Amino acid sequence: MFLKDYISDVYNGVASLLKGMRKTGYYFTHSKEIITEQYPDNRATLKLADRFKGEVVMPHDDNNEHTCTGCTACELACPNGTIKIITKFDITPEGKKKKAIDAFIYRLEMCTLCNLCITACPSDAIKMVPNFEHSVFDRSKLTKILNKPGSKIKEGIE
Amino acid sequence: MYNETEIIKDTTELGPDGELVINMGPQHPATHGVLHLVVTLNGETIKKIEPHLGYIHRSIEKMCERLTYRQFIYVTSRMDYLSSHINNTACALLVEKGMQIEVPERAKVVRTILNELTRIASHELWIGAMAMDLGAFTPFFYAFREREMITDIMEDTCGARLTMNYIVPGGLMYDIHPAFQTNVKAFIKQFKEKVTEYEDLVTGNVIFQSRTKGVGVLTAEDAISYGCTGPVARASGVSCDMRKIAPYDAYDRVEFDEVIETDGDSFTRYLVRVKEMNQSIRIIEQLIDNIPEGEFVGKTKNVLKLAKGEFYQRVETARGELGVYIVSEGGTTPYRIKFRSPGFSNLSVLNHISKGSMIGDLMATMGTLDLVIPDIDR
Amino acid sequence: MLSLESITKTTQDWLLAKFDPTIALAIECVIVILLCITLFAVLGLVLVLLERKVAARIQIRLGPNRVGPGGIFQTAADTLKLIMKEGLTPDTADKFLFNLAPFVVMMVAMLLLAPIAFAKNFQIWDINIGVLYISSVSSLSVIGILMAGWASNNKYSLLGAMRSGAQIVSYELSAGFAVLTIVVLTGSLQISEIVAAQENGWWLFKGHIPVVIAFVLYIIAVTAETNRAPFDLAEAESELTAGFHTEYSGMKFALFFLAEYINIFIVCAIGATLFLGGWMPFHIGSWEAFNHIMDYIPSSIWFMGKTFFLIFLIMWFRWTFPRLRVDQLLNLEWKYLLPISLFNLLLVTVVAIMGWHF
Amino acid sequence: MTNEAIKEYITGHIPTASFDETGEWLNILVESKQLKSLATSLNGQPIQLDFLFCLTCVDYETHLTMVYHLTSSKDRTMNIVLKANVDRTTPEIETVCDIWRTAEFHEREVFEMFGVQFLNHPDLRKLILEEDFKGYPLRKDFEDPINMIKL
Repeated sequence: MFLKDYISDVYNGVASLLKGMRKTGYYFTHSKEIITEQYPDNRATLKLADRFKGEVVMPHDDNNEHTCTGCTACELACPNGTIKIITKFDITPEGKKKKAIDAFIYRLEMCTLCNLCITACPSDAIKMVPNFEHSVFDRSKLTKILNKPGSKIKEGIE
Repeated sequence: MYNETEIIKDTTELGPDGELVINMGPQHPATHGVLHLVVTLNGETIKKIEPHLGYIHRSIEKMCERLTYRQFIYVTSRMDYLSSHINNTACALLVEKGMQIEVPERAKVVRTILNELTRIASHELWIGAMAMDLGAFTPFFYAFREREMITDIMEDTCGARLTMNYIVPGGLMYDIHPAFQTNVKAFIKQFKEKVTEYEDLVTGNVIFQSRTKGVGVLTAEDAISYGCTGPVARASGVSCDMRKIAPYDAYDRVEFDEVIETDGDSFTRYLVRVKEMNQSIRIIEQLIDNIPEGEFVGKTKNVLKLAKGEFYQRVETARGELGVYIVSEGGTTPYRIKFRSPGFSNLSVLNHISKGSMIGDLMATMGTLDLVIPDIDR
Repeated sequence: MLSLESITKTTQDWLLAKFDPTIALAIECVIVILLCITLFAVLGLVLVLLERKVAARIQIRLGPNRVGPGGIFQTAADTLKLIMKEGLTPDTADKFLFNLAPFVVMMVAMLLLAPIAFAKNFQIWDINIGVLYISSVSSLSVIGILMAGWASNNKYSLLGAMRSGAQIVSYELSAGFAVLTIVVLTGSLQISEIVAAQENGWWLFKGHIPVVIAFVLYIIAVTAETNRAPFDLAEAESELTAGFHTEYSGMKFALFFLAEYINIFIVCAIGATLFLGGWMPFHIGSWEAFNHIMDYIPSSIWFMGKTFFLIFLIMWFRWTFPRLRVDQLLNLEWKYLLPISLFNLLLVTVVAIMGWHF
Repeated sequence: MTNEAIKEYITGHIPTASFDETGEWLNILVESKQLKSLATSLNGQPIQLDFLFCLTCVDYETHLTMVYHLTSSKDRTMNIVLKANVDRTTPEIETVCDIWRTAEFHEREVFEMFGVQFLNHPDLRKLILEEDFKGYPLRKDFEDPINMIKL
C-alpha cells in the first residue's frame, strides 16, 4: 500500500507540473497573445479614455475668452489647496466695476486629480483633460496659470 | 521602534540563546511596501515576529478632521489603494446615513457593480503577488492581463485607474460610460475563460500546494479574538461578510454565497479568494443587465453638515471589514474620524500563526493575509 | 568542409614545426585560455538574453527590444553598466574572502569546461576519468558560495549560503547516480568514448526506461545544483532578498551572475553528451539517405543545438514553477530522488549485464 | 439578545452605567475603573460579545473617551458601543487585550496617538511613530510646526 501511495504521489505531482508547463509552453509558442504596449512608439495611436483625469485646464474659445467668473468655488472645493484665484476689478464700458480673474493659479504638483473642482464650478469654466505626460525638468514649471494672457470673460456669464 | 544604536546591535550580534534577528523590510521584496518585520529566528525557524509600522503613515485621520464631508472621501482612496472604490463607498454611505440622503437606485446598482469589479481586481493582483512571493513569476502577468481589463473599465467610467474618487455623497460623480455594460460583459467572458489558467498554474501545482497546505493555520477562536475579518477569517470558518450581515447599496437584492471554509491554512485562504472572485462575477452578472434608468445622484445640499452624534459604517473591502467611525459636532468637518482598517487587525495575527514555521512559510502566510501597508498605517 | 578538427590540427602542426614542444604547449595553453574566456563572455551575453526572451514570451511580454535589433545588445549594455558600477565591499565584511569568492565560483565553472567535447575531436582535455572529474569539480562551487555568504557578514547571505550548501551536497548524489547509469552502459568514464558509444543511437533512445528515468533525475538534480528556480533557495529573492550575493555589486555581482549561466551551460552540455549523444548527429537505423543528410550538419551545431534545448528546458521550469521550501527541497532529494536513482541504477545494471539495450 | 436585555444585564452588573440609544447602536458609558470587569463579563456568558471590531479614543478637549465597538461572532447584528471617560492629564485605563487579543495593537496605537496609558498591557510601546516622538498627534491641541496639517 505504501508503495502505491508513493508512486501515485510521484505521478500526480509530475502530472500537475506538466500541466503548468503545457500552459506556459502554449504562451511561449503563441506570440499573438503578447500584450505589451510599446508606449513611446505608439504615441500616435494611443487613445486614452476621454474621461481620464490628467490635468485641469481652462478652455478658451477663438476670441480668447473663458467662462471663469472668479467665484472661487473651485478653490473652496479643493481639498489640498491646489487652486488659487487672484481677482481684479475690470471697468466695464458702462463705467461699472466688474469682478474678474487676474490669475487662475493651478499647482499640478499638489493636485490629486479628484475632480471636485470641476463638479463645483457653476459656469463650467474648467475641465479635466486626458493628458498624462507631465514630466518637466523643474518643479516650478508645474505651477500653471490657466487663464491665457489677455483673455477675458465671455459675455453674458455672471 | 529602535533607535540607532539598537539597530546596529540588532544586525551584527546574535540575540540571547544564539537567536538570529533579521530586519525584514522596510525594503524587502515580499513585504509589498514598507512593512518592517523584526524576525527572530532559530536557524530557519521563526521564534517571534514583531511588526514595526509607520513608514507610510500619513495621519489620514488627522487630515480628515480638516476636510469637509465632500472632500474627505478622496483621501480614503489612498488607504487601501486596491479597493479604493469600496473605501469611497464606505465614506459616502456614512455621510448619506448621517444626513438621510436618498440615493437613487441607479447609483446603488452601479456602486455595487464597481465594488465587485474592484474586489476582483484586488484579488487578481493578490494572486499574482502571492505567486510571486512563492517564486512563480508567470501567474503575475496572466493575472494582470485580466486586471487590466477592469482598470480600463474604471478608466472609461471613473477617469482614473487606481484612486477613482467616483463616489460622492448621494450617488455618483457622473453617469457611467455608455460602453460600460458591454465592456463589463466582455470582461466576464474573458475572465471565465482565463480563470482556469490559475488552476493549472497555481491551484493544482504540487509545489504550490505543499508550500501552502497546513501553513499558517488560524483557528476560528483566534480569528475572532484577533479581530480578523474578510477572507482570512472566512477561511477559518468565521462568518463575517458585511455584505450579508448589514447589506448596503444593492447587496440585499442579489444572490451570492458567503464563501466559508474551515481549514484556516494558507491554501484555504487562497481558495476562499478564488471562490470569492467567482461570487463577485455572479453578483455582477445579476446586476449588469438591470441597471435602472434615472438619476445618478440624489438631491443634496451644497454644504454637507452631519447632525451631532456618532456614526459608524461598515463595508466589506477586498481585505475584510472596513469601519468608518465619525464623531460629529454638527459642523462641516468631522470632529474625530477613525478608520478601522482590516489589514491592521489581520497583521496582528501574523506573529501568532507563523511562530514555529520557517522563513519560506512566512512568505506564504504573509502573502495570504493580503496585507496592504498604506491600509495598515493609514 | 572546414571543420573545427582541421583547424586545431593545422594550428598544432604549425606550432610544432615552428617551436620546440614545450613552447608550443605553452602557446597552446594561452590560446585555450583566451578561447575559454571568450566563450565565457559570449555565453554569458547569449544566455542572459535568451533567458530574458524566454521569460518574456512565457509571460506574454516582448522582453528587451530597445538596444539593437530585437534587443540583442541589451546584455552588452548591461555588462557595460555593471563594469562602470562601483564594486562596494561592506565595512564589516571579511574583505579577502569577500573579494575572492566570485573568482572561486568562476574558476570552478572554468575548470569544468576542460573535458567537454564541443565537436568531433574538439576537446580541451580528453581525460580518461572525464565523468568523475566533472562530478568532483562541480561540487567545489559550493565553497565559493559558502565563502561569499560567510564573508558578507550579512544574515541573509549567511542563510542563503547555508541553504545552498545543504542543497548542493544533497543533489550531487542523485546527479552522480544519474551519470553513473550511462557509465554502466558505456563501461567507460572517458567523454570521447561515451560519445562514441552513441554512434548508432543516443542513450536516451536506446537505453530503455532506466535511461529515461535517469535523464529526468539528472535534469532535476542539476537544476537544483545550479541554484535555479524552482530550487533557487540560495537566492530566493522573496525570502532572502538575494541570498548569498546580497552584498555584492558591480562586476563582482556580475561574476556570480555569469557563473550561474556558465554552470547551466556546462551541466546542460554534460547532459547532452551523456544522454543525447554529444556532437553525434541524429541517426535512424537503416535510413542511409537520412543519416547522410544529418552527417552534413557540422558536429558543433549538433552539440550546441542539444545543449541549448536542455537550457531551454531548464528556463521553462524556472518561469513556470513556484519555489520549494528548504525542508521540502531536502525531502524531495532524500525521499524521492535518491531512492529512485538507486533503484534505477540497479535496473540499469541488470539491463547492461543482460545486454538488453540496443 | 435585545438591547433591553443587555441594558438589564449591565445595570445588574454596574448600576452606575448610563445608556444612550439615540445612535444606531446602544451606547454604554461607564467609569474607567469599572470597564475591565464589565468587558470581562460581556465577553463571557450569556452575552458573548467576543468580537472587538473597533477600539479608539476621542479627544473632547475636556476629557478623553475610550470607545470600544463590540459584537458577537454568533450574532453579528448585535452591536454595542462601550465608552469610558478618562482624564486628560493622566489618562489611565485597564487593558482589555487579555480579553480580545486584537486590542493589543489597537491599544498601542491609541497609546501613541492619545497618550493613554494601558495598565497591564504586555507590550506597550510605540507602534507607528518613532520612539523619541514628542506629543500625541491625534489630540486636538497637537501642533506640528514641521509637517503642517492645517492648510
